Amino acid sequence: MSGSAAATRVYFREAIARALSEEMARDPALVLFGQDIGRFGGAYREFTGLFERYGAQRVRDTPVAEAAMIGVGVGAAAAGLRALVSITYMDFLMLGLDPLVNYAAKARYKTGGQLRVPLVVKATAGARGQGVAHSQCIEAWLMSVPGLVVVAPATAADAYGLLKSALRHDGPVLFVDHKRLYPTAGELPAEETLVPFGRARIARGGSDVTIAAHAYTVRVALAAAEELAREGVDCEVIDLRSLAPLDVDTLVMSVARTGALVTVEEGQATCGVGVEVAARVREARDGEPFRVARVAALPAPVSSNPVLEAACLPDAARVGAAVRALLS
Amino acid sequence: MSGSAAATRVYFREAIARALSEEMARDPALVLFGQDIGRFGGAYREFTGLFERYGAQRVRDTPVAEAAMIGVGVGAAAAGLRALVSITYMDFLMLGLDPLVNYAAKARYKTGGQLRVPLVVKATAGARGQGVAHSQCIEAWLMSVPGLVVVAPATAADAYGLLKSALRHDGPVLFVDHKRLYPTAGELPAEETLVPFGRARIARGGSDVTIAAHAYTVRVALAAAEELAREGVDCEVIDLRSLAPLDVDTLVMSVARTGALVTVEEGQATCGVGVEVAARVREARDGEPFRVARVAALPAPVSSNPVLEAACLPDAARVGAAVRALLS
Amino acid sequence: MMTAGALLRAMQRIRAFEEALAGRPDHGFQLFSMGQEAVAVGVAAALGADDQLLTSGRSIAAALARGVDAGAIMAELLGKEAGTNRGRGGRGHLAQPAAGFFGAHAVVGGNLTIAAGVALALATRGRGIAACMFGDGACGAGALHETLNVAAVWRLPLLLVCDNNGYSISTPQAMALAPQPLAALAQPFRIPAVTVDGMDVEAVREAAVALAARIRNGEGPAFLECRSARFATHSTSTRETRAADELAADRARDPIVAQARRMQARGELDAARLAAWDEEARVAAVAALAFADAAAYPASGSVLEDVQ
Amino acid sequence: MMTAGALLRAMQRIRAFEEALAGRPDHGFQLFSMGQEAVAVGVAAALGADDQLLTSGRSIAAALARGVDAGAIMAELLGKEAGTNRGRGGRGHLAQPAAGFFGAHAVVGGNLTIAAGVALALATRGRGIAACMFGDGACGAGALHETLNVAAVWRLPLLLVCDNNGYSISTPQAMALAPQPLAALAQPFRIPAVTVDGMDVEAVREAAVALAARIRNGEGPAFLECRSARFATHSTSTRETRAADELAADRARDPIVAQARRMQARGELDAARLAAWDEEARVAAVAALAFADAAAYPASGSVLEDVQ
Ligand SMILES: Cc1ncc(C[n+]2csc(CCOP(=O)(O)OP(=O)(O)O)c2C)c(N)n1
Ligand SMILES: Cc1ncc(C[n+]2csc(CCOP(=O)(O)OP(=O)(O)O)c2C)c(N)n1
Ligand SMILES: [Mg+2]
Ligand SMILES: [Mg+2]
Repeated sequence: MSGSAAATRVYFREAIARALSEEMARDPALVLFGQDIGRFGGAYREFTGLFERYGAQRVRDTPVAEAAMIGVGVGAAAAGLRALVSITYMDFLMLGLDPLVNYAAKARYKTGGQLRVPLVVKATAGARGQGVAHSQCIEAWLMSVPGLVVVAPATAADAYGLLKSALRHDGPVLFVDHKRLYPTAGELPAEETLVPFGRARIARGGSDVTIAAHAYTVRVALAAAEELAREGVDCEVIDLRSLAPLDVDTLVMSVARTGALVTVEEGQATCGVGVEVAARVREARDGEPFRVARVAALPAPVSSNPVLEAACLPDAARVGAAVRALLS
Repeated sequence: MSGSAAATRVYFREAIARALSEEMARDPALVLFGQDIGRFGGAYREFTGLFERYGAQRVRDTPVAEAAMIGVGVGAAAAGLRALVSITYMDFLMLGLDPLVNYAAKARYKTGGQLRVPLVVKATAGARGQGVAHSQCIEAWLMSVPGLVVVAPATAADAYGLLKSALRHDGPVLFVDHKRLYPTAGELPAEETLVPFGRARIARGGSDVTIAAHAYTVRVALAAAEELAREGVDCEVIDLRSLAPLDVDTLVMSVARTGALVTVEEGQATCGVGVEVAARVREARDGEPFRVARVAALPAPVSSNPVLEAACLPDAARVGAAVRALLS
Repeated sequence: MMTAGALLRAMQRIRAFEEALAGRPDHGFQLFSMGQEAVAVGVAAALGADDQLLTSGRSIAAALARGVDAGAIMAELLGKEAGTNRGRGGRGHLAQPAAGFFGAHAVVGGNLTIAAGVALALATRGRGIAACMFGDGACGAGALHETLNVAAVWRLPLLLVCDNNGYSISTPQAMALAPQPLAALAQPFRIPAVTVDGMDVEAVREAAVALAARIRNGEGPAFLECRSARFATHSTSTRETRAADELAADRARDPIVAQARRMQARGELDAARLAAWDEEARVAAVAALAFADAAAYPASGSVLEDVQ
Repeated sequence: MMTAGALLRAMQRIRAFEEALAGRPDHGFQLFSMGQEAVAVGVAAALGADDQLLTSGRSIAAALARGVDAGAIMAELLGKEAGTNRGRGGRGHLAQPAAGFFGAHAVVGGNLTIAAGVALALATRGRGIAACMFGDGACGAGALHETLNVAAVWRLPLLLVCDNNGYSISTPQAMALAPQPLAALAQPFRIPAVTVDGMDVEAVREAAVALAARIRNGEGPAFLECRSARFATHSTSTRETRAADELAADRARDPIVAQARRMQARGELDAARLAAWDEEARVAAVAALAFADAAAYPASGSVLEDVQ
């Protein structure tokens, strides 16, 4: 990926910190909540500098109380502020689903439009040697909740652009940032570039098969595409970016050309992102057939054990095998 | 559905109370936890008589604390008892997902087989005029969790047979009982009949289209089938009963005959039960095409408002329309 | 400062409203506040235009006490478009933030952390406090602990009001909750806490006013426990479990009768005036019901409005 | 009753074990207990064969103190099949229920309600108590409130031990938690609570023994707060945020040095014996590491074993 001359190369965490800082400057009503996001700067250093610049009133270190973190964020947002709540591990989003799903996602509807909840819940997903309770990807659960927007960037530019869109949206948004993306770097356009919801990104053009992925698995898909290219298989890799709403048009146009779709995700295949993506494409093509395969984590908890974690997660080899099997 | 002469006709709640009572007599280690399940007999009177027969030590009224209710049930089960935890509204299962998903579903795996969690979480799902926070169906979320069994009966006999199987299973089980089934009655075989996990039920034989449903929507599907029969459309209605594991064989055999599948559920279509069912059938038929449609709740919160609740939920008319559209 | 008469009349209006609604079982079940009017009225008397009130699902008394239009509430409870929430919320979710009634939420304990957030927003704006009413049942929920802690650490302008009617559906407080009194729950967090007779509207009003003053003064959150009694069943579709004599003893403590007697003893009220106020309340309730009955249901085609 | 020397040696073994592991950064991060050994050892000294101990993710000291085999623990931490959990749990999930160590759980506060359930199972069986160690950070979680309440209402044989090292990662206790001391959290539930110096192994042992006796006596749950200090960073991959002088002051309170000094002052220990015990502990740690290094990783093909 080569950006314009003016573009700057930044780490994923820097893209997030920059988006947060710029939006806090732009909107004095924006308040951040999270564990160790103050002086410490966040578990992934993605909050670096914000506490020093905006102070303890707007960059709030919280107790280890995910239900209250999200509930307070929801209440504050509904009452006139704008809130971002950082959940260090998506596994612990489970502790705060009641205020997010039972209140925030329904507040506008149940009050007949009287309330809006401009809230962003930033939840860090994925496995990186941290074990069964620090590795889960449950974004598919939230995709199914009416009233919620769900986005999951794979690049620094999209992290920046989608977080900005989320921080200007007037409803609740789940922003999924994958652990393994933090050490990655990417180009950020010199000029502020927001990324709209519901718009996928073609990460790699190709003609033989469409691979749909999101967050870290976009990199897995691209690695597989490189291998397959050497075998003469030309993969189109689509970075979904926005899971709810989904950009069905981009997927449909790609599958119209390739006739084959492989979905890749780090979460479970069952009732996952991929199966929904394939169904939306099928519904949009009303019945016109195409080949489909899904690649996801194996149906087991994700152990911190290096051997078992690797065995459980989707990797380029499994994606490659799925593509070969589909095209053979 | 006409049962054997010896069969008795019982209400759904009676089938549950009978299964509980018999299993408590059979296994002295079985303890029940729930809000108002003691003298009061449970919100749906499905615990009637158990407190009087088994006492306060084994039929435990709990505070309104879903996280502790499930956590205590999990710990008790892992330490040698067998527990059933009653969650009066599946919406509040969200408050107890951490102990259920992060501990119970992973305990056996993460301890290398040292611990087992013989726990049943009974969660009452579905809408019946109770509003946005008392109507949700989130069984699809739990279907995706490795280590969990998920069952959802549609009849009194299956409620009895599946609950008994769940109460003898050595791992965690989510037992979904739908509110609207409580006023219904059905036949219970005279002899104790357990229903195994992973076995669907053909609720109505047919040759033109396969309708897959679970819990209350089985009745919706059957009603639609009656209407369609008058139009000469012969529907096969499959009651999934067990969502995890899924009985793919029965579905595949049916679709092999009908060539068309309509899935019906009261939860959301996105990342729901139906989209997974269709994908499993497709994967089992490797690519051999068939027509598919899904019917589910509209993407909105379910209001207690009679007009809006009815507009949101799938009904026989919408199922019928989906079948007609698919076959036309 | 509301007069003794204003407090009484507010309670009479609530009672009459619920009695009118109770006569109409044709709209699904309802969650009545009968017997608990003094808590809602006493707390509302301590709140001003800049303040916000949040409640549990048992919210008719609180919404009326906060000044939300009776017709709009009745319409909401009957599922009409003219309701406070356009008929979308219904029983358990009444709301009118513009009137200072941020709203009810039917998840037990579910409004506690939300209220802390509302308090934070008000503190940031620099005006107003948030009050959150919840039942004894909510005191078993972890949300109360997390709310007490963040409210104390951040010194939020939050008045936590436990409307303790002694039961969570059929479960008596003592069977489900160890703390005695429930106000003791605030102590570890060094949050000032008071327990008052929730059947005495003036006692509730005085305690609420005093605690609200501290909160407005920047001293952080406060906790008010009001010992009340529910006269009706948990909901109109729930079976009664309490003994007749217990119910009779509760009804003998009727907060409306008590306030009327007190005023009469103080020579502030005569039988004729009392009867007139009763009639006024009854007429207002009938009017609210008529308004609601005349109003239209939402169009089924509007089911996808205001989702996102 | 463990002797003073036994307590000291248990702490020495833990310290040596962690130092040996610390020398090997090639296996991902670890959560060390250095500085907090006295809490684990003192609490374990109050537990018997019928009891079960549960902990937070910071669990090496507790597992060793409970008598779980050092080689099996080391193997688990290095992801080997010979580990307590067959290498599946790893850091944060050490467990050996058969040895009375029900296990660690890496969700902050996540083991509290589980421990209450374990206590209920033990009470039903009629033998043993459950003890649950958790950090100050867990005191902000609603799970503690719900656990305190059900444990009190059901009089569960549960010893809640707050290993208060003053920090949740970088967050000082006072910034996140209003209660002072944290033991005050037990008071509303009328649960006996004690706060002791967590750097004094004999003080922890005495308090734990006394509270455990009450629990065994059927008097219900108890709460023990131990004020400790973490010598290392939160995890081996977390940056340090504490000032050097604060850390120096903490290290000056080393529970192992303190216990050795106390025994020497009491004439129970001489330098030679102390050195011998140190060497013994070091040798045992090296042996554990050698065992773990020699052990095999699980086969990747076993990834779907023990799921259901
Ligand atoms: C989290 C949750 N669990 C269970 C319920 C079901 N429920 C509705 S009202 C109620 C009783 C609440 O009792 P209390 O808080 O004392 O309020 P009261 O009904 O006495 O006013 C329960 C358990 C719920 N609404 N929310
Ligand atoms: C529910 C939850 N939220 C956040 C985390 C991330 N986390 C891991 S350890 C830790 C600090 C816990 O502090 P404390 O309870 O005092 O234990 P200590 O690390 O000091 O031993 C946090 C926040 C977690 N594991 N679980
Ligand atoms: Mg109550
Ligand atoms: Mg700590």
